[in-house]
Amino acid sequence: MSFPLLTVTALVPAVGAVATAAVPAAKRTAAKWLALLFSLATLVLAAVVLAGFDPGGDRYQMTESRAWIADFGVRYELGVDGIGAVMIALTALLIPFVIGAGWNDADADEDADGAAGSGAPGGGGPAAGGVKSRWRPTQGFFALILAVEAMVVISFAATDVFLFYIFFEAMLIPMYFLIGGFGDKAHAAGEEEGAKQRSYAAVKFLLYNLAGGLIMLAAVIGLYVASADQLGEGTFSLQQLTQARASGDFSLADNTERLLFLGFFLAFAVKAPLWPLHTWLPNAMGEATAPVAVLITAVVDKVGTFAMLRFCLGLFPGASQWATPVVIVLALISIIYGALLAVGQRDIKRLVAYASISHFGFIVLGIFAMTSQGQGGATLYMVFHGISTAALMLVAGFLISRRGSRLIADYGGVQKVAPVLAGTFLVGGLATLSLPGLAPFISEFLVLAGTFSRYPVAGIVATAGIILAALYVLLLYQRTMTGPVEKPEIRRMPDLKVRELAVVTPLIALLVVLGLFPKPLTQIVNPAVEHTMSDVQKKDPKPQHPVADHGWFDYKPAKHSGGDHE
Amino acid sequence: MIGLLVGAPLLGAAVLLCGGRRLDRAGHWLACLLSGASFVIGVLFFLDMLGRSGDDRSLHSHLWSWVPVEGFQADVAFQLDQLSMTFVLLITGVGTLIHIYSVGYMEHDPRRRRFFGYLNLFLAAMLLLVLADNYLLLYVGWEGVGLASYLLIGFWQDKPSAAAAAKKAFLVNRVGDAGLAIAIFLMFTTFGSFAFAPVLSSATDASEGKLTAVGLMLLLAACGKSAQVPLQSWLGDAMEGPTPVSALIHAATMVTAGVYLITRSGAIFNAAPDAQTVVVVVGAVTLLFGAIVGCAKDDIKKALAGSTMSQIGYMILAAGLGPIGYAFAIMHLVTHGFFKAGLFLGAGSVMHGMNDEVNMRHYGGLRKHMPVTFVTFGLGYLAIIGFPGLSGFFSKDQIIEAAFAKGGTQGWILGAVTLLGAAITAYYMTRVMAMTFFGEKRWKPDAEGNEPHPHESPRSMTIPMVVLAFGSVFAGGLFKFNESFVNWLEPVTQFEHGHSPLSATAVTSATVVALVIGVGAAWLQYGRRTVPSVAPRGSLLTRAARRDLLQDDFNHIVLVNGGTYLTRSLVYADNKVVDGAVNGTAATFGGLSGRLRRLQNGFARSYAVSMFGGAAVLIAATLLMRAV
Amino acid sequence: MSPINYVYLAALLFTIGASGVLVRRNAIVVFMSIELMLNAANLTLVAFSRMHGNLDGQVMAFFVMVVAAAEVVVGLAIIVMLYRSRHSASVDDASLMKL
Amino acid sequence: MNTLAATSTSTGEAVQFWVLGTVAVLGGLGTVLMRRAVHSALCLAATMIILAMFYLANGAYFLGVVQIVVYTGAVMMLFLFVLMLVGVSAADSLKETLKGQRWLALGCALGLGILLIAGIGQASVGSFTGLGAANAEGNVPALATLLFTKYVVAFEVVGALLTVAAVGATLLTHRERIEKTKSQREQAEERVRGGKQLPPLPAPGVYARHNAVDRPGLLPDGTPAAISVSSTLRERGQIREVSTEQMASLAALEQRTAEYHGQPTTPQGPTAEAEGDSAPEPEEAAK
Repeated sequence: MSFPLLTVTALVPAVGAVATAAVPAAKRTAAKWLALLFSLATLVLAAVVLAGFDPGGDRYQMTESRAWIADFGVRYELGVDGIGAVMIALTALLIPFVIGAGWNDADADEDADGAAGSGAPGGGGPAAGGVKSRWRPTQGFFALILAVEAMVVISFAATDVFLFYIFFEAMLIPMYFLIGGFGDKAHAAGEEEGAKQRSYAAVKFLLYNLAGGLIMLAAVIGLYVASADQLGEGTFSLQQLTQARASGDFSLADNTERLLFLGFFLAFAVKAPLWPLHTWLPNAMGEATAPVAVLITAVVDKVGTFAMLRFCLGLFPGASQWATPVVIVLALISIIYGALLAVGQRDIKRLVAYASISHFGFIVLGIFAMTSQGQGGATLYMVFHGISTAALMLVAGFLISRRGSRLIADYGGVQKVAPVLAGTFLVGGLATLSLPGLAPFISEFLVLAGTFSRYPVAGIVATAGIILAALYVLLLYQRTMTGPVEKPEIRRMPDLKVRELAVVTPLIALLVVLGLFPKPLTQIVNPAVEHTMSDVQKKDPKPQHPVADHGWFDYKPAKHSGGDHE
Repeated sequence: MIGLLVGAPLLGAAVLLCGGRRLDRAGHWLACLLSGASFVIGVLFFLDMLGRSGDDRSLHSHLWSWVPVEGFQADVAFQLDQLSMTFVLLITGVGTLIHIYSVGYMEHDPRRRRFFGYLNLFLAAMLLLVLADNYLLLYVGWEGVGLASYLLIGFWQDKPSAAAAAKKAFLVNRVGDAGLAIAIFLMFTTFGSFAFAPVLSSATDASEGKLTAVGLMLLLAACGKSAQVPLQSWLGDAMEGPTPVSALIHAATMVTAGVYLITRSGAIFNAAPDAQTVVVVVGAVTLLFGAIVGCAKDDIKKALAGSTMSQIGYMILAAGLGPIGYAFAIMHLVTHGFFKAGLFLGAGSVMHGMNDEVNMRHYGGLRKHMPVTFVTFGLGYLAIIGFPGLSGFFSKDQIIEAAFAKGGTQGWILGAVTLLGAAITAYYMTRVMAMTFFGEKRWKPDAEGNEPHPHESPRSMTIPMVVLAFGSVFAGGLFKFNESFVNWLEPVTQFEHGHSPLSATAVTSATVVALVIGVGAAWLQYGRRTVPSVAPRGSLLTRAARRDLLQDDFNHIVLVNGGTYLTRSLVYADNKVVDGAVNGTAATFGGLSGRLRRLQNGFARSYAVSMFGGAAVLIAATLLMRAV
Repeated sequence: MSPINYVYLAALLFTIGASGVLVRRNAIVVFMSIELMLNAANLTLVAFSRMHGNLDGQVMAFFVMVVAAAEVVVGLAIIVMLYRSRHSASVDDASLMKL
Repeated sequence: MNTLAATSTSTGEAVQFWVLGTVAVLGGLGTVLMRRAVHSALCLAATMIILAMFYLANGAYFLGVVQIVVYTGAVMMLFLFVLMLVGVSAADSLKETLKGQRWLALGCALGLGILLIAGIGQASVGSFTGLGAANAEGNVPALATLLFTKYVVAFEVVGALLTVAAVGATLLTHRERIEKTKSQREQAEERVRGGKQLPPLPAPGVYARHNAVDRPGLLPDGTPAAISVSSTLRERGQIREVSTEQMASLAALEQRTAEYHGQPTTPQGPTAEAEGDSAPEPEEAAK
C-alpha cells in the first residue's frame, strides 16, 4: 500500500490536538502558535490531496483499506472522490482562519479564572473557576478545534459506513465543549444568563445531533444485516456495497431501503440542518464564539450535506428518488423560512445562523434536484458557503468583540469610525446574498438552474430566496454600519487590527478569485457528480429545443423582408 | 482587447478601494484617467468598426471558460457589436464627463477617493453588462451596477435616509434580478444554453408560451433596473445620492439597461407578441406615471427623476413595438443620456451654488447668478421637451410616430398616450425651468443664518455641462441625418418601417402642438405668477403625485408592514411552535421520568419485587415461546 | 415416584424463599430466605444429576454451597455493620439508595 | 440401582419423600412466617437437614454430609451468632409498611411458583438414569475426580473467593482504633462534661422473683430505674415491667415496716408514680 496520505492528513491535526493540550498552562502563546502550525501543516497536506487527485482517474482515490473489527466486517477504509477531496480542502483551509480569528477568545476565560478565583462565573464549561492549574482554557480551546478538524477530515474520507458513523458522532464531543465552554461574553442579559444560555445551547446541540445519530446507528446496523443476508458476509464498505448493487448481488426491498434511507437522512438533516430540525443551530451559533460558530456552520454541518450526497444517494438511490418530493419541499421551506427568520432577528449571530439555514436549504435542494448542475452546484455551494459565512461571521465576531454586544440595535454608524471593518463586513454580506462576481453566486445559480430544469416551480420559489437574502443582509448592514454615530462605545471603536485583516483578507480574496475562476474546483467535482448521477440512475433533463453549438460568428439575425429603409 | 474596456475602470476601482489613504490626493485623477482610457479604447473600436461593412462589424472575444459544469457552459466572453458599441460610447463618454464634473463637485468630501472608486466600479459593471455575450455574464454586470448604485446612493451613509434609499434600490432591483435569473433558467431548460447567439438564433424554435414566459421575466428584470411600474419606487429615493451619481447612473446609463435588455432580446420578443404587448403597456403606464409625478415634485432632483422614469417609459414603449421601435428606443436612449445628464449636472450645479438646497420653491431668478448653468440647463430643457431641431425632438418624434404605426386601436391609444406624455413633459420641465431660473429670488437664510450666495460653479463642473449641452443640441440631428443611426443599428436590432395611419408631418405637428400647450400651461402657472415658497395644498391628484401616486404607501403598508408582521410572527412561531414542539417532547419525557422516578423509592424489597416480577415475565415468555 | 418430584419440591421451596425475601423486613430473615432459595436450587441440581446419571450437577451444587458460604460471611458482616450504624436490622431502614 | 434407566424410585424413597417433603415445606413456611428470627432460623435448620437427607437419597452422599456440616453446622451457627448480637428474642412486626408490597409479593411469588411448576411439568421426563454408574467407585472419589480435573480452575477460584470473603468480612466488621486511647482522667472529665451519670449505675432486680437482670431496680421513692438494666436488654426492649401488684405489695411491706418501727407513714405510695415513670416502657413486655 502506498503512502497513507489521507490518514496522515487526519492524524496531523489529531497529534496537534494532543500536543496543544499538553502545553503547560503558563505558555499560552506557544499553544496558539503550535495549533496554528499544525493546522497549516494540515492545510499543506490537504493541498497535496487536492493536487494529487486525478479528475480523470478512479472514482475513489488515495484509498486505504485495513481490517478493523473483522467480526462485523468493519474496515478502516478511506478514499476520496472529487467531492470529498474538495471538502477536506475546505476544512483544512478554514481551520487556520478559525484559529487566527479565535486567537484571544479563550483568554477571557483564563483571565476570569485568574481574577475571580473561586466564584468565577466564567463559562458553563467543565470545572469553571477555581482549579486554574488544571483547566487551561487556551490550550483546551485550540486542542478541541484541532480535534474537530481531525474528525471531520476522517468523516469526509471514510468510505466505510461504520467508520464514518463513529467519527460523525464523535465530533459532537469536542463541539459540545467548544459551544458550552467558551462564549463571547456579549450576552444581552449579563454573563450569568449568558452562561446559562450557553450550556442550554450546548445540550440542545448535543441532544439533537445525538438523537439523529442514534437513529442512524439503527440504520447502519440494518444495512449491515441486510448486506449480511444477501452477500453472505456483512460489510459496511461503501465501495463493496455500490459494486454489489451494480452487479445485482445486492438489492434492498423497497420498504427496507426506504426505512434505512430515512434513518440516514434524519441524522444528516439534523446536522445539515433542514427545517424543522433546525432549531439547535441558532442557539449554538448564537451562544458560541464567532470562530466556533464558523466551525459549526462552515465545517461540521457540511458533513451532513456531504453525507447526504455520498451515503443517502449512493446507498439508497431508489429511496432517495422516492423521498425527493418531500425533501425538496422541506428544502424550500428551509430557504424561505430561514431567510424570513433572519430578517426578523435582533441578534447578529443568530441572523447569520438563520441565513445559514436558508443556505443549507439551497444545498439540499441542489442535491435532491438530481441534475448535474444541481449536484455540482450543491458541492460548490458547500465550499463557497463555508468561505463566505466564515468571512461574514468572523468579521461579525470582530465587531461583537469590540462592542461587547450581539444586538443589532446596539450598533449604528460603524462605517464612519471603522471603514475597513464595515467594508469587509459588506463584502462578506454580499457574498452571503450571492452577488455575482463572488463565489457563492456561481453555486447558487447552478443549484437554481439545476432545480429549475427538473422542478420549475421549486426553482421559482427558491429564487424568491435570493430576494430575501438581499433583504436580511442589507438590513443588517444598514442597521449596524450606516447612519449617524450616536453611541459613545462606537465612537471609540478601533478599525481592524493586522491579525484580523490577515484573517479576513485571504477569505475575501478567495471569494473573488473563485467567483471569477472556479474551473479548478468544477473540474474535480464534475466526475464525482457524474458518478453520483449514475448511482441514482438519473439523467439531466434534455432541453426542449437544444441549440447546435453555435459560435458567435454563425449568428446573423434574420433579414426582414419588410425593411424598406434602404 | 475588448476586455480592456472593462478592465481599465475595474483596475481603477480595485486600486482606489484597496489602496488606502495614500491615494486620497491623486485618486480622483487616476479614476478620470482610466475612465478616459476606456473611452479612448471605445472610440478606437468605433473607428475600426466604421471601417468595416455593416454585417461584419461584430467582434467577439473569449477570455476564459467560467463555469464548466456538465451541460452548463458559461464563459467569460465579450461581444462588441453596434448595439454594444453605442452603449460603450455613451457610458464611457458621459461617464468620463461626469468623472471630471465630480472632481469639482466632491472636492470637499473627505471620502472622495472612495467615491471615485465606486464610480469606476460602476463603469466596469455597466460595460460588462453591455459587452457580455451571454445572459449569465450580463447578469453579473446587471447586479454589478446594482451594487455600484447601492454604494453610490448610500454614499453619504451617515444620513439614515440615504442608507435606507440605497437598500430600497438594491432590494427592488433584486426583484427584477430574480426575474432575469428565472428568464435564464427558462432559456437553459428550453435551449440548453443562455449565450446570445444560440438562444436568439433559435428563439423561433420554441413554443410561444415559453417565449412569452421568458419575455415577461426579462421585462420584470427591465422594470427593476429601469424603474418601470410596478418596480419604479426606488428611483425617487435614489436621489439621496450625490448629484453626479444621479446624472450618470439614475439618468443616463444604468436605468437604461432595461431598454438594452429588451432590445438585445428582440428575437425573443418578436416571437412573443403577448409579451410585447405587456412591454408596451408597462412603458405607456410608466410614461404617464413618471410625468405626473414629475409635475408635482418640488425637489428639483425628484422632479428630474420623475422625468427620467417617464422618458424611459418612452424607450420601453418603443422597444415593445418590435423592430419598428428598437432603433428609436436606443436613439432616444442616447439623446436622453446627453440631455438628462446635462440637466442633472445643471441641477447639481444649482445645488452647489445654493448650499445643497433642493427645493425649487426656494430658488428663483437664478439665471443672472449662474449664466453658464442657465444656458446649458436651458438647452437640455429644450432638448427634452422636444423643441424642434434639438435632439429630443428627433428621437421622441420618431417614437410617437412608431407608436401610431403599431396599428389598430392599440396604435391610436399608444399614439395618444405618447402625445399626452409629450405635453406633460413640456409642462413639468417648463415648471422646473421657471421655478429655478426665472421669477423672483426666493431663497432665505437657513437655520444657521447662512444666506446662500448663488455663484457659478468651477470650471471642472461647467465644462462637462457644456459638452453635454452640445450633445443635447446636435446628437438628434446627427442621428437623424440620412437615417444614419437606424442604419448603424439595423444589423443587430433589425429595422422595419412602421406604416403610420397619420402622415409624418401630421404627427410632427401634433407633437409641436402638444409641446406648445404644455409649455404655455406651465408658463401661465409658474412663469407669470409668483411661486409660493410653501407648497399649496393642491388638488387630490397633486397630493397623490407628491407621494409618488401612493405607490410607496402601498408598498409600505402591504410589503413592509406585512413583511414585518410575517417575520415577527415567524420568529415567535419558531420559538414557540417548532422549538416548542421539541421542548415539549423533552418536557413530556422529563415529566414521565419524574413519575418513573417515584418507583425508585430506595426500598430494597420494592426492587426485589420488580426483579422477581421480571423473572416471572421472562419465564412466562420462554414458556409461551415454547408453546407456540 | 419419579425423581422429578424433587424438582417440584425445590420449586415450592424456592417460591417460599422468594416470598420471604419480599415480605420480611428483618435483614437476617431475608438472608435466611435467600439461603432457602439457594438450597432449593441445590436440590434441583442434585435431582437432575441423578436423572442424568452424571456428577456435574453435584459439583455445581458443591460450588453453590461454597459461594453461599462466602456470601453468608460477607452478608452477615454487612448486616452487623448496618446494625452498628443504625441500631436496626430492618432492610427498610436502609432506604437512602434513591434519587 | 444398577439399571441404567429407571422410571420410578423405590417405594421406601417415595414414602420418605412425601413425609420429609411435607416437613421441609412446613419448615420453609416457618422460616418465612415466624415472627422471631430465632424460630425462623430453627425452621430453616430443620429444612436444611431434611434437604441433606434428600441429597443422600439422591446418591449425593458427599453433598449430604457437607450440607449438614457446612450449612446446618457452620452457616446456621453463624446466623445464630449474628442473631444474638442483634437480639435473639426481639420479634418482628409482621405489619407491612410498604404500600401494596404484600400483594405484589404474593402475586409475584404465586406467579413465579405456578410458572416454575408449569415449566417443570412441561419438561417432565418419563425415565431417569440414576447414579449407579457414576457412583460405581464411590461418590466421594468420583466427585473428587471431577473437582480436581475438569473443574479444577473453578475450584481454585472458589477457594480464592472464600479467602477473599473471609478477609472482607473481617475488614467490614473490624473497627480500626484510630484515636488515642483515653486515659481514665479524660474519661472522667468527658463524663462530667457530658452530664452523664457519675456514680456507679444502680443494680437491677432488687425485688425480683426470678432472673433479676431484666428487672429494673427501684429508686428510694419506689419508682423503677430503667437505667439499672443492662443497655443491651434495654435496646432490645426486654425490660420486664414491675407489675402494679408487686408495687402494691411493696408498698404494703414498707407500711408494715414503718408501723413496726412506729414511724409516720408517707401518704403517697410509689404506686401512683410507677405508672407514669417506669421510664422506657417496652413495647411488648414478655409474658
